[in-house]
Amino acid sequence: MQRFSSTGPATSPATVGEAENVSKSFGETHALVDVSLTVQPGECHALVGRNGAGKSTLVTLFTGLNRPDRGAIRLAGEAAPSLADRGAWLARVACVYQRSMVVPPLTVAENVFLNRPVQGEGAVINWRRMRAEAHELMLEWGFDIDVDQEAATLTVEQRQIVEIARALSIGARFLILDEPTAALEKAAVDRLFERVRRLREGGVGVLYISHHLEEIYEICQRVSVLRDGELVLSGRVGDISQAKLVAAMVGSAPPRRATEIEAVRVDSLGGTKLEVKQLTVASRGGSVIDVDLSVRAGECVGLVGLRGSGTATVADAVVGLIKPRRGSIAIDGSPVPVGSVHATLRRGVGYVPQDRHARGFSPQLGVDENLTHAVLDRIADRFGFVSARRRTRIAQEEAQVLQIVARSLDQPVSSLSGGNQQKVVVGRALASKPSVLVAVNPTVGVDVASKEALLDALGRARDEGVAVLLVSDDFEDLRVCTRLVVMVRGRVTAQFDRGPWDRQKLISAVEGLEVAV
Amino acid sequence: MARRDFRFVVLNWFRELTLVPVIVVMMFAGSLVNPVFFTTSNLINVAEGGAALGMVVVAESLILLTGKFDISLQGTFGLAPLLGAWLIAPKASQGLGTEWNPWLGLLVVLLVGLAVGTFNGLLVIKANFNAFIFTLAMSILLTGLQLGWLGGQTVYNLPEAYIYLGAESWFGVPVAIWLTIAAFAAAALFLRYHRIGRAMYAIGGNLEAARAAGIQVDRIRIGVFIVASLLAAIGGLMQAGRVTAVTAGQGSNLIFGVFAAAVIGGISLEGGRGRVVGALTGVILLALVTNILTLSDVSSTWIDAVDGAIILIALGLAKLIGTERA
Amino acid sequence: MARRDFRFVVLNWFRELTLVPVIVVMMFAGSLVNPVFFTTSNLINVAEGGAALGMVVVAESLILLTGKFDISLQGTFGLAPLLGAWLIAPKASQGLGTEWNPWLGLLVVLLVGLAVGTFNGLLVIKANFNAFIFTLAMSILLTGLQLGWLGGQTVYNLPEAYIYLGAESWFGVPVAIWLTIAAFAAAALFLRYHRIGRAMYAIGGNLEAARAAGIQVDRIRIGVFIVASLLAAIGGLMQAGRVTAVTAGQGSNLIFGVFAAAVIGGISLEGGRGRVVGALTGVILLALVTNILTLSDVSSTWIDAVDGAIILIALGLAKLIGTERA
Amino acid sequence: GGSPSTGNTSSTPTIGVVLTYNLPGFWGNYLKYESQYESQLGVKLVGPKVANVEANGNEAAQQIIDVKALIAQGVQALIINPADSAAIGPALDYAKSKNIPVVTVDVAPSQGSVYMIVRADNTAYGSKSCDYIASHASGPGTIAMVEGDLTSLNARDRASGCTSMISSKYPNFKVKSYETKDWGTDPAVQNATTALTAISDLRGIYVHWSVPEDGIIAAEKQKSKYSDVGASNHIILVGNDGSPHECDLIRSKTLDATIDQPADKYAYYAIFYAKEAIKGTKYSEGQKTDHNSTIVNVQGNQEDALAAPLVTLAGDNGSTQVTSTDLWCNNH
Ligand SMILES: Nc1ncnc2c1ncn2[C@@H]1O[C@H](COP(=O)(O)OP(=O)(O)OP(=O)(O)O)[C@@H](O)[C@H]1O
Ligand SMILES: Nc1ncnc2c1ncn2[C@@H]1O[C@H](COP(=O)(O)OP(=O)(O)OP(=O)(O)O)[C@@H](O)[C@H]1O
Ligand SMILES: [Mg+2]
Ligand SMILES: [Mg+2]
Repeated sequence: MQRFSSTGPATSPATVGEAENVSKSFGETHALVDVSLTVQPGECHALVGRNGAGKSTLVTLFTGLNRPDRGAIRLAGEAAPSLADRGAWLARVACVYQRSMVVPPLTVAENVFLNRPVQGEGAVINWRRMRAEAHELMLEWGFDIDVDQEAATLTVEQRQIVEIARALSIGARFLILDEPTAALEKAAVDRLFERVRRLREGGVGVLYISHHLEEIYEICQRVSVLRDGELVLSGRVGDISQAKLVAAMVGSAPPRRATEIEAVRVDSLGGTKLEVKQLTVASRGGSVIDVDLSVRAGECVGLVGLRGSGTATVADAVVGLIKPRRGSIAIDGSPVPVGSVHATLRRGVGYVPQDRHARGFSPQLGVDENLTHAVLDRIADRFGFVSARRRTRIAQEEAQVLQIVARSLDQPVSSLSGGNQQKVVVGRALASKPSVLVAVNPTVGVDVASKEALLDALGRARDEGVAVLLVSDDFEDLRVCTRLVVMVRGRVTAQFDRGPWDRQKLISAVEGLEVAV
Repeated sequence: MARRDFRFVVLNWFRELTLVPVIVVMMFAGSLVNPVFFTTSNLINVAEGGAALGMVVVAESLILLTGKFDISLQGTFGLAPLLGAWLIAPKASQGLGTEWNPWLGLLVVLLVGLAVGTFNGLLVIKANFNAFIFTLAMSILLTGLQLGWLGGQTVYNLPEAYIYLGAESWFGVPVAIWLTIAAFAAAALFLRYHRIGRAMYAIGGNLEAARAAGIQVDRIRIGVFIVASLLAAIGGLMQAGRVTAVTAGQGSNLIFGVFAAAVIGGISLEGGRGRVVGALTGVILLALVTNILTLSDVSSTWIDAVDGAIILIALGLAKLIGTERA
Repeated sequence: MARRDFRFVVLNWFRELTLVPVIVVMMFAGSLVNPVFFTTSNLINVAEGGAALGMVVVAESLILLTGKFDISLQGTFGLAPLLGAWLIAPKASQGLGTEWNPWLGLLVVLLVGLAVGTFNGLLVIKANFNAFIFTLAMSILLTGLQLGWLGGQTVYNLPEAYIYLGAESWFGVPVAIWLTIAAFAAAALFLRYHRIGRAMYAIGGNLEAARAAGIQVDRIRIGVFIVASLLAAIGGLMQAGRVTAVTAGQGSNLIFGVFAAAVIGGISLEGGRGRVVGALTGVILLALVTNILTLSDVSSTWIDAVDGAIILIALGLAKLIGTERA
Repeated sequence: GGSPSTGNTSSTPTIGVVLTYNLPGFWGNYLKYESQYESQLGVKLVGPKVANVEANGNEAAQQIIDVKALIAQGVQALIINPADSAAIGPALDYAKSKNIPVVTVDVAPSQGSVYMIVRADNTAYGSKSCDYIASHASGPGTIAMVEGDLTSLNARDRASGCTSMISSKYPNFKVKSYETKDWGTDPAVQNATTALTAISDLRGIYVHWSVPEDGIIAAEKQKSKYSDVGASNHIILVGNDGSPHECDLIRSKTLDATIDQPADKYAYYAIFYAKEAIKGTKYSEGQKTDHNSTIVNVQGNQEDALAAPLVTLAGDNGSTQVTSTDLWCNNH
């Protein structure tokens, strides 16, 4: 590893950012173990790894939000400033964090120039100039966002753009983008890449984190792979095939990653369990227009689309979390009252929500309690008193089927690992022995073996005659499906009836490029 | 996998019962301060002093557990028994003169609790008013009504049935104490073993998760507001019975003690955490402190300051032992 | 751009000034109730009545904007001027007898504000105590000290320099009014145009984002606690000057009005939202209501109830117009 | 009735004291005198216990606890200032059941029985004060009454004393009353200021207690409505309590009058009667006392209705001159 003399002035420092043997633990979790990584000026360095691999943790070290337990961070060839000196960090490195760093009550202009008053005199803010400059920035980006608008009123994508605009306008030599494109549409992604290329040509070093591997091949020169907090692979993008990259990330032989997704074939289907007609929902997370959909017993319908395409909204509307503007939802042929989760779930629906932290569990309560939250009335006697015996039995059963790893059944879910938390959320839905299961990203953040277990559980439910509606942006999940429905911008645009499905075609459909029926 | 982790059980009890050592120390201090302290009659006195407060602490704890807040319980505590008393007391002792049957008066007390609780519940849960400021305004309104209704007068000469809860004893122990113990026990059992009790913890821990699990979160939360107001009304009745009168000032500033007892007893202001047994220790501690100050020679004007200091110390202690991110 | 600007400005002002139509209606009602209402001298009364409250409202608004909470401002409001007065007043009028120079007394007032603010700030921000329960306990302690210090006595016969703020006038308008207007104006300008003012909004709006953007969130939040306590101490001095005495009860229950004014004026209890000009309209509304009720023939015992009702209505209105998810 | 308990062999009787702070200034002075008379009258006082409002939300309930605690400690008599005249009933009943005699100060109980009530007639305070204002006013008009906490019997009595005096004796006068919560000084001053502005024929201000007087005077000065006592168009200001500071104000012609609410006599006679109760002395209705008062019957209890004269500079119309050594402000 190259080192620079601290005495000799680094006329053109060879790195904009450098991590040297850094380690970081949170309690017993070793988020980073002895990781070394450099970002050169003029390069885009990709950082990939599975969920929880430690990528964002490395970002917090590079941006001075955390201090490494061991090892050192260097910026622009110099030792990193002390954590308290935020100003020094900000001058050296700009970042789009994975977590939203938008301040909702402030305007777009202020968010762009957060804590960087467009200099009037001293600490006094020149509003006119700040607005004008923010407006100009937005124009440059080709986004018609009113800079005087409150950030609270922005869509998720617009917020992301605000954050990107903020990071890019700082003019630091080191830029970190942690999953910047997760909420972006294609056009916006292209514009982002265009900017990144230009910055790179201007000598800026970029650390780019994304789960979309194709993006990495598009704009990055080097790639590093983290697995369980360790750096397992690093090299030039051109030298590493996608298969090798995935292998490094997963750690074992690459999964059957053929060009095709295998699918289940089911010959005998039951009657229609879930029927959605002309569903129209307005939602910030992705509106839905005139969606028709039906799921029969024993069928698993995969609802596929980009983030914001409305797939998750359909799921939320089906279980009654959102009130649709129009349309009907029927279970077993009779309509369910809209907008009441309780009423819907009583009709035999199980639900795995998208975000486990937001809707999945009560963190302070035990595994057993969380597993039985959807069946409280079933494990209670006629006076409403809960039978501990029945609760334990159900919880034990689910814990076993889903291979939940916990010290005991009453361990608080907050202290489980992310993957096990996710299993609790799936278990909660399955515990109600539903006849219709609505699952959104059910395997998010779980390891390979656990993923198998979860998908097996879904598959078993399907085989037992449950009608499954599976919303997922992870193609691996789709192999338990019998049929796929693709949504683009809130509308159903394509259907794939029989597997195996061609990955390429599916991606094209999801991206809205061509319609293959 | 062990069904129940012994360590967890012990830890949990330990966290709920942070105050027990403090209470033991206070008891010891009490017996040093004055030999009278450890007499049955004084300890009953302590318990009786904490009884009405305890009812409202149970009420507030239920609301806190579901992640909400109700300041106006103190208003209900005053207004409900006042209206009931007004309808049954003779004109000479500030009643309306209708001299209703005392049982009707008791019904009125409960109805006031019901009405206020429903109103608060609907507006805080359904109309989504901020619980702090809304129930604060309600508290001002209810206390104002209590003052205005009788022009600041006290209603007295109340019939026996009406003051029964506060005035009578069973087996030498005042009914109010039995009733408060019963309320704590019922709340504890309900919260621990009833599906709605468990649902309340789920709601307080993560509202959206509870909703997504099909728990009727709004109905339960409104119900909790109603039950709490009813308990506050009953607490007010106990207090009225104890002094055999309803004063225009009954309940004012009560809520400070209520929050203090609940929070130092480990009920989290953020919802979902804590147990009523902890809240009970909070009530006991406050009642003990008051009693010991009474028995000691602390100059009377300093009592409030000592009280504030002790709450602060208890908060600090609770934080150290980690019951609460208080 | 220009058009957008205009819309933005109008919309924003509209949201902040929800209460203006209510105030206009109240003014109209006032002039119907009593022809005296619209005289300069009465309007000055209204303003003077709201001045000390207004200082504390500015203080609380600053804290609320950064997403915190301070109940003990009312304790500082009472205790700080009491200690100052005690050191300068002669023994005969309940002073200590040291008869310090009044300027030293004023310094003591500020020092008490500084001390309490620093203590609160450190414990709420650094030690992470829950702001509600911690400052509630502090409030009980400070009020208790205020009572205990002088055994409930009133300090009077205060020197002119000490009561200047509350007793003197400039151009026919009491100094207290000028000072409160100045405090509101300074806070408004600071919050809108100063880097730290904007940082306060960012902190209240998204603490993590503010931290990541290099804003020194802890330092600013502690600073805000200190400034707020200083403002409360000055408010207490104004009040003491007005009544030319410091009583043991000064400040008690003040905080209810403070929160009510701030919140109906659009300051969000969740932080990051609202402007002090809105809070000012809240103060004006409350002061007007008090004045009109006083001028009207509403029986005096009903005043509290009417007050509570009006706060509720204002809250409802603010919600309808959408200033606040109150 | 049984003979009073003399079980305590010690020669100094112990007496428990239970007070309120609903009027801090007055009770602060009371306390000072009480400790002064404690040795003078040869008793041992336990307490005072003061209702701790924060922890209880009801002073009356706290007083019951305090009474029980004091009796448990073996006091032979009790001095109580009831927080509420009705709600003190159970405490009195309890004391009676334990044969402990009670002297109440300042408040006559409406439930329960006591040995003696030491109190001045608050209704008379109100009627004397407003009588003074109306009879000394420059012409007919309005009297502004700044009321104390109306949840206290004393404030209500003072209010009704004033209004009934005016309505029965002075048809040309009106009373406009202003409520003040918790005896708050600032609202009192604010109300008086409003009255100064709003009432064009304002002849006088009657304020139920002494603390707001300075602020009211300051407000008058600020509104240029101030004049010395006796000047034409002078707005009469009458207060209550008779504190040393008030006597100074009267001497300096700033305050017209006040009621000498004798904190010293309250303290003295409370202890005195408590001692008499322990001794078992009996009083009868109509009996004249040695200090210019009569024992009267108030709702079945005996009351020593202490003289509470109006204090003025001139001492006219049956009022007491401010120089009188009978006044507590002069033997302070
Ligand atoms: N503040 C924290 N406290 C405790 N554990 C943490 C904290 N931050 C991260 N972790 C843990 O460190 C590990 C690495 O997390 P990190 O956020 O870096 O993953 P990531 O690679 O960014 O994943 P993703 O792709 O899902 O964003 C995880 O196990 C995570 O739970
Ligand atoms: N807050 C916590 N309190 C107690 N134990 C914890 C806490 N967070 C994590 N753990 C424990 O630390 C261990 C590692 O957790 P971590 O989240 O790093 O797992 P992981 O490797 O990311 O697993 P997964 O792939 O399931 O997400 C687990 O045993 C977990 O129970
Ligand atoms: Mg990450
Ligand atoms: Mg993990």
